Amino acid sequence: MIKVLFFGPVAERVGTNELKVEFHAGMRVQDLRAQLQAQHPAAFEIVCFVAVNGEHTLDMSAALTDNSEVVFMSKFSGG
Amino acid sequence: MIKVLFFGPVAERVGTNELKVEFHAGMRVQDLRAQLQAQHPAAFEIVCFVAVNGEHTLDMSAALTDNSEVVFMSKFSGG
Amino acid sequence: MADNNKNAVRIQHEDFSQDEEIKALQASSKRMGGIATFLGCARDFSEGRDVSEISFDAYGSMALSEMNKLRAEAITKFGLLDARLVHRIGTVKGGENIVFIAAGAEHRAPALEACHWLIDELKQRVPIWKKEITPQGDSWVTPHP
Amino acid sequence: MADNNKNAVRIQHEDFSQDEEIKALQASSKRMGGIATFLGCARDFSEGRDVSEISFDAYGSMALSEMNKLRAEAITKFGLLDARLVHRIGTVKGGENIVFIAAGAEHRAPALEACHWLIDELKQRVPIWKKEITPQGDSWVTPHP
Repeated sequence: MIKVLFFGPVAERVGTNELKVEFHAGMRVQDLRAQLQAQHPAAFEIVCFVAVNGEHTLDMSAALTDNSEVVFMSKFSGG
Repeated sequence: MIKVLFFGPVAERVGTNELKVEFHAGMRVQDLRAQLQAQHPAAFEIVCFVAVNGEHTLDMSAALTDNSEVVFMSKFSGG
Repeated sequence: MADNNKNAVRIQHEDFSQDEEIKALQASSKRMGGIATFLGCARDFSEGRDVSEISFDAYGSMALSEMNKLRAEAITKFGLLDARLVHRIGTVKGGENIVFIAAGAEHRAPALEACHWLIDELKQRVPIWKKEITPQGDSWVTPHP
Repeated sequence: MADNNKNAVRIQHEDFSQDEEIKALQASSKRMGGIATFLGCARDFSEGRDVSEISFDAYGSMALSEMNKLRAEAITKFGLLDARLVHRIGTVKGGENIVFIAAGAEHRAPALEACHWLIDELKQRVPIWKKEITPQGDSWVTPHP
């Protein structure tokens, strides 16, 4: 399973803070993103950043491992 | 009379915080400076700024008026 | 020395005292001649609307780890003696404190530059989101580019 | 509004509280989103020597008038909501506070820039002199260019 988290405005548009997605061998960040984007298009309009296991990730073709924590995030507005 | 004040390292080199100097008609800042510099050469080595009546003055040829307060100052080191 | 202080980076609901933060910063070195701070606070008025309070959501574990990285980077990059970063989450009323940055160095220039860099980077890198609660309704803040 | 506060610029022997200064600054406007401060403190160690305390001499009337001018200039130049400047004189021990600058604005950039400008200008323009008292003797500080 991949644990997917949402925060702030993205969570509001998805309607939840957390989803579980079935892991499959060879799954890449972009595969997960495409699958979720199809289900929650309005939320993904504002997604700018992805974190995998708590680290900023720019490489959308990076392979995921089972039990990863992936977060799709809109622009930050802290401070 | 012109009231002449000294502070910090200049006062230490002059040996006092205050001197009175006789005013004479037409007296300019540079006249006062030359007179005091002759008496206190070590102090004037470190003088960088002059204030007349509490304002920075760059014009050494400015005329003084009687009862002015003139301060010969070394570089500031506050803050 | 600068790494002994486990409370130098925090995300918390409670308010904080600047005097206490500064005292803790100063305790890290006797050579500290300049301390620059930035305090971000909740305004009562933003983009032409009254704002009664602000609520924060955060990806807490990553936010804390990014703030720790920022502190370490700033210490190295600017040669600081120490730095502290505190961010509040939960709900903050108008006029209240949100974020506090303090940078201490032997001289003033690195402290001032590091403080400016830290708040700019924090806003870019730390996963925290702000929602303004107004009499007309709530809205997530869209940061200016 | 910003000029109502008669205590915003001070030269004093006593120490000050940053929390109180910040609270006074914040009281001047509900629109203040960013507050930048600079605190200069006495180091125990300077130019390779132990320093036990620092004593200050000041041309008090001119120093106060220059600090008031700096505050007014900064408010205009950077569009600040308010600013405060406090400088201690007399004798200050190692680790103690010397000077405090606070600049408040709607947003962070002008607050941070004004704070940096204010401490740089204060050092250039305000007639105050610092003497370091060390176990090896006293000496007036020669500022670096």
